[in-house]
Amino acid sequence: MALYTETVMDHFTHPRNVGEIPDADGVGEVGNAKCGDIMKMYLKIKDDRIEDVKFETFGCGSAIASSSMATELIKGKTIEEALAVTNKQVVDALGGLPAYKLHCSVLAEESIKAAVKNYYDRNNIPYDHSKFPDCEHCEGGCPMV
Amino acid sequence: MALYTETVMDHFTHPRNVGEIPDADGVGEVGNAKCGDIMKMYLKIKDDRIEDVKFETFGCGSAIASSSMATELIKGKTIEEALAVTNKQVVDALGGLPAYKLHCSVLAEESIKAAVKNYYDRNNIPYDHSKFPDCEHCEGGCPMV
Amino acid sequence: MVYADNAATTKMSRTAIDAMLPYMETHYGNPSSLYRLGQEAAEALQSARETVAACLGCTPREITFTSGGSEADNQALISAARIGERKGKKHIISTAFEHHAILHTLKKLEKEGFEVELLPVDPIGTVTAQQVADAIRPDTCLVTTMYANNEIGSILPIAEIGAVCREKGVLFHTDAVQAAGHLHINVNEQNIDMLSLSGHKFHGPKGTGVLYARQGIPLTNIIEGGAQERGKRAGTENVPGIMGLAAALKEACDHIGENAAKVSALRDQLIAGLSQIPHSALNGDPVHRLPGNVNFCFEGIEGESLLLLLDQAGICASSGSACTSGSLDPSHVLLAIGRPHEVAHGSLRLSLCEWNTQEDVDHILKEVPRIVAYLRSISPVWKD
Amino acid sequence: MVYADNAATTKMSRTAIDAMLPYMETHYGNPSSLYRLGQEAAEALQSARETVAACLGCTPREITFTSGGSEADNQALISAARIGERKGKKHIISTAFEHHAILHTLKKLEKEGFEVELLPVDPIGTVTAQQVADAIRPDTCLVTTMYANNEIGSILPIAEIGAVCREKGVLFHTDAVQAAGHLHINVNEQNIDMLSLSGHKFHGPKGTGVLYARQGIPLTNIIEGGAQERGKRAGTENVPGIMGLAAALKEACDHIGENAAKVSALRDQLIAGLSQIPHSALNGDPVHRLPGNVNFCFEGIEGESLLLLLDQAGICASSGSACTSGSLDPSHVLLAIGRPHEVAHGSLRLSLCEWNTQEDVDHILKEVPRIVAYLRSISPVWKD
Ligand SMILES: Cc1ncc(COP(=O)(O)O)c(C=O)c1O
Ligand SMILES: Cc1ncc(COP(=O)(O)O)c(C=O)c1O
Ligand code: FES
Ligand code: FES
Repeated sequence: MALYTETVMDHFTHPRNVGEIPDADGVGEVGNAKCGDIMKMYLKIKDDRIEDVKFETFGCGSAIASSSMATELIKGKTIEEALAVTNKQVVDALGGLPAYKLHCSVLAEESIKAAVKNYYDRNNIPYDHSKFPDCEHCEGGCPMV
Repeated sequence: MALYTETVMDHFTHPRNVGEIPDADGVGEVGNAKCGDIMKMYLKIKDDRIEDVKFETFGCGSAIASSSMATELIKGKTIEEALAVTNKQVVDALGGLPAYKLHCSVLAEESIKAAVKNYYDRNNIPYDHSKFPDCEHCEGGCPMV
Repeated sequence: MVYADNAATTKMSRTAIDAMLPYMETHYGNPSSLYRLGQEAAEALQSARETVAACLGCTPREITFTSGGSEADNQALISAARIGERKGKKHIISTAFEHHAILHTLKKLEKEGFEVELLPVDPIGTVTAQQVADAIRPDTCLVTTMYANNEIGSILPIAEIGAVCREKGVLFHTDAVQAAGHLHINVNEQNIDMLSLSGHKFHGPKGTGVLYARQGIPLTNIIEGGAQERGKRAGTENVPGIMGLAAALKEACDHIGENAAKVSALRDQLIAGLSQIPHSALNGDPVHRLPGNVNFCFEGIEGESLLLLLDQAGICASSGSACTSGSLDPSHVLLAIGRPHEVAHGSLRLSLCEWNTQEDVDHILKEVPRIVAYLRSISPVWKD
Repeated sequence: MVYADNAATTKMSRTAIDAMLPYMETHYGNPSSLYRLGQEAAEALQSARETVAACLGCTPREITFTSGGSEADNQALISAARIGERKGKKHIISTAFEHHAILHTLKKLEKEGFEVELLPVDPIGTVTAQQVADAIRPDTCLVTTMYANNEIGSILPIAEIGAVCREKGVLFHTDAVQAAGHLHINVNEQNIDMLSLSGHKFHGPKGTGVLYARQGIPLTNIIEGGAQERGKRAGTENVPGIMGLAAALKEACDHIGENAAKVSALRDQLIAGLSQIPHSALNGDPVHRLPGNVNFCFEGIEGESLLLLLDQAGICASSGSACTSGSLDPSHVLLAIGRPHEVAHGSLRLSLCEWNTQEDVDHILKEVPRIVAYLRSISPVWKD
């Protein structure tokens, strides 16, 4: 097997939705302290639906590809649907990742959740904290890896 | 380096003076218990001179070549001269032997001495025993190796 | 030239060379590298691993590439010893006629405090599963017996020995260096936990080998360093060599039946012909025998002279195993089957491959009797 | 394609391939065999040994062929440790930025009770003879320091370190895997007692290496078995590989001056050009540096993305050493010279050989700044 699937390489070399949304409604930033990678997700939300999404990533090829794929998976979806996206779905959509790179897809899942959490917090929307990763904990090394 | 010099191979494949002298005046047989090789030397002696010499050898290539070379070195020589032939001379005449094969040339030196000793014994000629290898000891492994 | 020393090493096949050349000439990437040139090499390695696994009936993850049969043997034994040690089991069973790669490693383990029991070999050169069963103790951590002997060609009842070990819960390793590519191998059917093989014994490259270790058996590194081979064998992978080994093994396994039929027919002619020589005796099991192996003792003959004269007659053969030449001691294998010292010195091994021909056999059958007769004629100990 | 990862492995030279082919195709004899085909192989081995000895300034008997740099490193350290042990000396000095073949073997020795002292590396990536002198104790049995670092290219003052060891009567080993064929070596002038090198780092074959050990230093086998390599390294010799290694080493040594001049000129252009990138920093000694080594840290950049995009642009390069890929930890070498974790992740190693061209350099200098700028532009942590 090549290191990465064609889909990974495609999303890595031509990442979708890369950049910043200056007037985002929710922004989430997560990182993995071990590998040093950082992912930032910007959401534009209207009527509980993700109207636009952009990301910035400092990280490896699969981190960039995972963020790109994650934005594709949630764009136009409801918040509910976006929160349901798992790292496994990201990996599957990418056609697989090497075992030691699975944590990169976890970053993508977490960055979505972090951005939604930020949106909830900004708008004082109550939510079930147990459903969101503890981002400070995460900064100290992703607990899901 | 090839295993054996050209001279060794020549004497091995075309051994000089191979065979038996049925009416020999002296016969010597020596062996090396470790490698199992046995060398037998037949001398025809006239007026203290080695008129004819033949050998039979059960042994490796360098044992056969050493016996052949040894017969060449002593043929026509006086007994005194024959006794002075050392394994080193045999080795030199052969253009060298591998280190772990030097003992084969020792067999050649010893077989000459054993044959002369046999000639002395048969003819009740007194000799200095210390100048001859102890053949029984030799059967138990050549002391000179 | 008649090459009849295939147990010492083989001529590489065109298939093996052609499998290597691209990795020497253009696909030279390091398999650990990220870029395509490196990843292509990693893919090639993986495909070689799959090929080898298919030949042994195991999974690719169970294959570790080494620098040869000796390294594989060493690592197998050291690994099993470490596992045993952790459980307080320090008894190892092997046989008296193993290759030195096994025997010397066992010596090393003995110095460390392991108790090594070498099973005696019977006169036709085999060891039974019953002997193994009788020797196994509660503190036995490893049984290692060769699949087929490199000198006298006898084939051991590996599947049965494996079954005995499996039943008693003891690790079973087999040195299959002489068997791989020549005899059927299936590590599951044959209850083999660990197995060693060497590339150059089946027309593959020298300096390449394989250690199979059943999933779950932790290997101990004998070469430490980078994380190659799942961290179990450090060093930049010999990609060309591995590709050559895999191609050669596959080719051998694909033709194993027809090669065996062809080679054993030639072998049997040699055995029949050489048996005509007075005071000759076949060494090794006449029935359970490597297809290419012929081994005789000729009384009154010294092995080296015989080999040198055979060489003059254009025949490459050996006496005892190639790697013991340079030593004066007669083969430990021939001593193990009970040949006396002086007879053991006069052995001849001819080992054939599928490229040997009827003409080769005819030539051997013409030359060996002539040379044996000549050497006896100049021997002081032989008078008929 | 621009291949700029010659420190990971090199393309084989035509000379090396041509030196191997005859031993793959026709001269396939086992060097332990008596007949001419085997003895010719033995002679070839001997000539390779002489060639390698001439390149190192030692005698052929002091050369042991191994399966690579890792094996040579392992055997050197184990041998020195055994010698030390017998004298009750169990202190070993090395450096913090050795290759894992050294560091992991030292770990193993530590578990056995040896005390290992890793000298710190200064910010430009070197270690001084004074540091070694200060660290040597009466119970020091070995100093092992690399000749040149594989990641950052700094060249250590080997002759001086050797002199210090010689004066204090301590064995000195150097891992010269990156130096051999690229830097002058003379084991006597440089007071080297043991030295490791690997064939595939100078256009020779993978899976081949050399351990030099000064006459009188007893080696400990790490592979037991047949009596090959004076009994110090068992296993049928990889004759083609050894011939390829010797031919490649000789070719490299014959052109060492001109290659170094050419390659270092290209290297200096790369260093000057990449230094223009904002927030970049050269790693390693700017003066005492392997002719082909360029190593930079770019802040705000992650190494793998950079490598993958360089690959897309037709450039083969590496980040940290090739064999640590697959691990998430940043290079221990960059940490040893004091780079912070996050910066160490963003390193780029370009390693050139004499076959690289001005066009290669121009291409690299066009692509690297572009890609660095792009990756910074999509990074959440980089805002200028
Ligand atoms: C400094 C150094 N030492 C040892 C090695 C190990 O060499 P090999 O991979 O050939 O075993 C390498 C290269 O991988 C190296 O760069
Ligand atoms: C039975 C057996 N085991 C192990 C070996 C060692 O293999 P290698 O020389 O390839 O290391 C050999 C051949 O030399 C052998 O015949
Ligand atoms: S390696 Fe950490 S995100 Fe990919
Ligand atoms: S090996 Fe004993 S005489 Fe030659």
